[in-house]
Amino acid sequence: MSDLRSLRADFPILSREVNGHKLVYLDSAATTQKPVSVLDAMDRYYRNSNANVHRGAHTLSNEATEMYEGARVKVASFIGAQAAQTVFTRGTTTAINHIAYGWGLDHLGEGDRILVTIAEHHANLVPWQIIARHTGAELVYLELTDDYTVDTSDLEAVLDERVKVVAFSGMSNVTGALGPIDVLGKAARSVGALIVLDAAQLVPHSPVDVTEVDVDFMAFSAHKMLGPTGIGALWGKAERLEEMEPTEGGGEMINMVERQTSTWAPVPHKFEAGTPPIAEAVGFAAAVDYLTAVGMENIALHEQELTTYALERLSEIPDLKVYGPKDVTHRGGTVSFELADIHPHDIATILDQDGIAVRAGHHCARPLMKYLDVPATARASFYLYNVPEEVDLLVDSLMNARRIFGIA
Amino acid sequence: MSDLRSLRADFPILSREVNGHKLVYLDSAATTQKPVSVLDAMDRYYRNSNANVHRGAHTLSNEATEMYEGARVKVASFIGAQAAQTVFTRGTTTAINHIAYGWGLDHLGEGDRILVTIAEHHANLVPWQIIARHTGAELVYLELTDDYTVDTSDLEAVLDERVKVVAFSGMSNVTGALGPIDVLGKAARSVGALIVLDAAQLVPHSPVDVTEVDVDFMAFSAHKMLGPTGIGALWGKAERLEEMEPTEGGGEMINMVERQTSTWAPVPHKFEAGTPPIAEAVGFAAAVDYLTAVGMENIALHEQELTTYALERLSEIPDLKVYGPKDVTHRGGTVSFELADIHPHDIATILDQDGIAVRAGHHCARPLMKYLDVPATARASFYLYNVPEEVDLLVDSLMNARRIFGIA
Amino acid sequence: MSQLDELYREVILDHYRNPRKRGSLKGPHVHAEGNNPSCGDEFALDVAVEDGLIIDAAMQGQGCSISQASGSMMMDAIVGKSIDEARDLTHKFKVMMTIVDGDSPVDPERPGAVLGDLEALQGVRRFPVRIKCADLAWTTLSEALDRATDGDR
Amino acid sequence: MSQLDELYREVILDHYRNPRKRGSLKGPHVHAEGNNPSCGDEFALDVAVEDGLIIDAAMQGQGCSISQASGSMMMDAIVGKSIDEARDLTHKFKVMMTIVDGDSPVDPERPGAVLGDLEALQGVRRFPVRIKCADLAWTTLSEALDRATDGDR
Ligand SMILES: Cc1ncc(COP(=O)(O)O)c(C=O)c1O
Ligand SMILES: Cc1ncc(COP(=O)(O)O)c(C=O)c1O
Repeated sequence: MSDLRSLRADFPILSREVNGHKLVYLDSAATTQKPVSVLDAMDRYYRNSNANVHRGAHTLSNEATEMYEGARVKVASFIGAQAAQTVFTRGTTTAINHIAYGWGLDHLGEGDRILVTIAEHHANLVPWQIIARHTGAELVYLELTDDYTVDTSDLEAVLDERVKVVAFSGMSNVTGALGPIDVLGKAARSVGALIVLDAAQLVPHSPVDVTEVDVDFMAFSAHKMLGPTGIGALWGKAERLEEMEPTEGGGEMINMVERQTSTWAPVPHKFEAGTPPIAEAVGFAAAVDYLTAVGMENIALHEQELTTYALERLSEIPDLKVYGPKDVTHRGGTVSFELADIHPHDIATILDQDGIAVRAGHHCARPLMKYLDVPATARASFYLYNVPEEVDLLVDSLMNARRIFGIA
Repeated sequence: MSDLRSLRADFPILSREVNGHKLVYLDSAATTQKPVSVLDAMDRYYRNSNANVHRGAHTLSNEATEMYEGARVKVASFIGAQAAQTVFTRGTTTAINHIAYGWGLDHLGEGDRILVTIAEHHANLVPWQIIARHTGAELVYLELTDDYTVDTSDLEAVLDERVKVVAFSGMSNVTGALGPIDVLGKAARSVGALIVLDAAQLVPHSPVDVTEVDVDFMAFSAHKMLGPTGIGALWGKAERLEEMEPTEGGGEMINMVERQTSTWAPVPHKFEAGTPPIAEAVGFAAAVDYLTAVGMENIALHEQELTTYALERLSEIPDLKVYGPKDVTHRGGTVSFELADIHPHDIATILDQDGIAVRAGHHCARPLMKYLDVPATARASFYLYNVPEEVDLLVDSLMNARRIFGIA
Repeated sequence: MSQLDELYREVILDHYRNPRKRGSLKGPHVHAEGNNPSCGDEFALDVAVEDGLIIDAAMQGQGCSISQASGSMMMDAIVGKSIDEARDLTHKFKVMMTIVDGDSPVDPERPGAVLGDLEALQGVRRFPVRIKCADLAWTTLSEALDRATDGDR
Repeated sequence: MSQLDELYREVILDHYRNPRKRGSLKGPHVHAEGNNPSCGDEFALDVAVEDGLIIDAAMQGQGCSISQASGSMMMDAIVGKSIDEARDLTHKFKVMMTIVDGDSPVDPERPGAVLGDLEALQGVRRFPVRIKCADLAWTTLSEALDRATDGDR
């Protein structure tokens, strides 16, 4: 098994105890832990260079601006993009709202369709619902195959000129299934639709290059890839960003302000009104440095091996059902499951007593829960700092849950 | 002079050197420096309790949620408010955009008027311009008296039932003038208009209690009050927040999500889509703890004394003109000026060589620059960590600027 | 007993697996719904009230053992009680769960005397995030009772 | 000489205070505008072109000593030059200011030989945030020249 074990020392939280046990953190799909290098980068920024950006002729302001814009270059090149097409946002949610409001409001109308999948996170559904309500467009859903991947077999049936946007996630935060980027991309292009990729769970876990995937917009969050809260990125094709309206007005995003009207700064600043998350950008850059040093290929391999092991071990537990692809080449390291009649919330409580952090709930994907006909699922999700022993502890604790619920 | 001098030791950046001189940081109106306690609070959060909030049944997630919601209670009570009416936003700019889009789009129409002042920051102008364009409303401006305070003498002339919003800042980030909260508040109430207070420069510098000022909405930023970047707050009256639409869709802000439509969570979560700035909230709370411990009354007094001294010393420099009230009871510690024919940008460069950080430019207030008929101003702004010797250094450096520009 | 065994007592698992009065009412009744969006628990109930007396009740919804057991025990406890008694019980329950302040209604000398089976839910207090699970049914009940007495005010 | 005295040379302050060719052109000309929103510098110019030759130019706008002096010196330098020569000069200037890559056009043996007075702006390179001030006039000029030759393409 590819061994990233030594990296664990870089994550201070991993040595903390929870309920008398060493923390087993299996909730990285919700948010990831941070290496010391990310925390130090932000701390150093605040202790040495903190100032507002873009506005000043003094040394600190210049340093802060260079660090902020330097972070943009780093985050951009991490996804093979140009800095000029990379916008810092508060996170994936804000990025997708930018697209929906900034592009969708002006380009969608009565009878238009937004094609999504039933596996989308609320962040990639609710903004489209709001825009649909404003414009008279409607959402059309693709559902899932028996193996929990997006079912594109009846794509023909829903694909026509009315489809103006195809919005889907690169990896489901519930099933772990990878999104059919190629198939949906080609389909979208064939009817001239815009392609929006929710990459919140994709970019953190595998190499992504925007010059290799054919999408118009891509969104992701720093906090899901070792970076701080409060920042994420929106990447878009130059033409798309040009035709998009800003969704916030204020300082820094303007070119000229008159009493009644204003003109906008060039992309990307057009979309960054007000004081941006500066320290957060610095932390974000440190996170992509860390990931780059480890190597995204290595991370992907590590997670694939760990997931293979986890699926194998979980299959030993009676009455346990995994909601996600069995084929590890179709999925990432996020494993949702149910265990007998034990409610996921109860599972999470029992595991937590052993120091194991998993999530229980609808994972901001209620339409998927309804589709799967489950009230909720329990979810274990892995990242580069997880090791096979933690899978073993998870399995032991699940067996204990069976005992507590009196299941033989 | 009230002595907060010993607090300087809490701000690591103040011992750094810039161009061979000890840093003299006079740019707190742009962003403030951070005490160790704020940096430590965020670091501790990331090292011990980092998790996503509201979503989990595990210990870390519970700790993170309590810290995040606990931060809301602290920030709320800092302004005399209830947590339930206090929304975390990315900053003042985002907060005002929330109001403009979330309230304004639905409540403004053709012929309606938005009353602002010529001294507003772009953050309190551009969002209203955008909403005006969408709704057919228009902006109406109040101008300034000879002493640079808002001229309310011809308020009668512009005040009628067409005025639906009165939006103004509690303290100008250019002139330092305090906003006429009472006068404009009463005027707004007399025609049933909504009152929006841009408190980005007010809340950091003096005690503010929302039960004592009669406004509907108030916005401010953490980074201008010793807190981190990436977070700010929107406070609103309960009824106003209820009638406001969310401006971002996503996780956490929903009650129920169906395929085509959704319903929203109660305020304040309705306005907090997606993963919020969690560590930033923790840092924000530590900042208000720090400010509370020092005492806002003491801070206000300290700044008033320092400003009195600064205005006195600056008046000794020939050809120096201050753009702001002479009466220190009408102003805060932000001092804009011009010096002979030396462009503000050149002043900032010359001062920076002496380690003195001031800002030069239009300070995101271009309509004001045009009104004052200046291309830009230089601006020195004070906070609790500044001391009179720094004013002396500023004066010396300005004298040097005269020499360099060959002014006798 | 471990904290977990304390939480998942026999009687709680029994109510979870065999909830009392699941279904809906046919005759005249009021209906109320509640949910915890963060964990996905959903709860709904029908309450039939006659002359200030709860003559029947039925619950629907889905959720964790705590929310279901709490709802099921509540069903058992309220049918036959007056609205005022049900409100008093709700208050006592919330005090026991430390959701509202007050003197503990539980008498350590006479376990079960005041709140009956419901006292088995005390173990939840050690798991603060689960308290809202136990509370869901009761908050929904309060809404239903408010609705039932709306005409009276 | 201190870095500051190096930056604010006599000749720069002279151009700042007595800008050459301020105003606007009456006859046929192209016009272009540029600004640096972050510092408030605004620059605009008129350029009269005849047969590929810049026969006259005038500048408007306001800004710091560096942006104004750079514009004023540029005015002096371009009038009488062909469009190609002006473009070449722009390139050389941007190389000198390290805005674009290239071999330094400045000959230390013969100061002023290539770029004349403009070489006085070299001191700006030590002040990276000010480079965009020096550049504003030239970027605006490029736009004007593109416009002037638009018909040719
Ligand atoms: C008066 C005023 N309003 C609004 C803002 C915008 O604040 P932020 O950039 O933190 O969103 C500022 C600060 O730049 C300000 O000084
Ligand atoms: C697939 C997916 N999309 C979007 C989001 C929203 O990201 P954020 O909460 O950082 O805005 C998440 C994470 O919660 C996610 O997993």
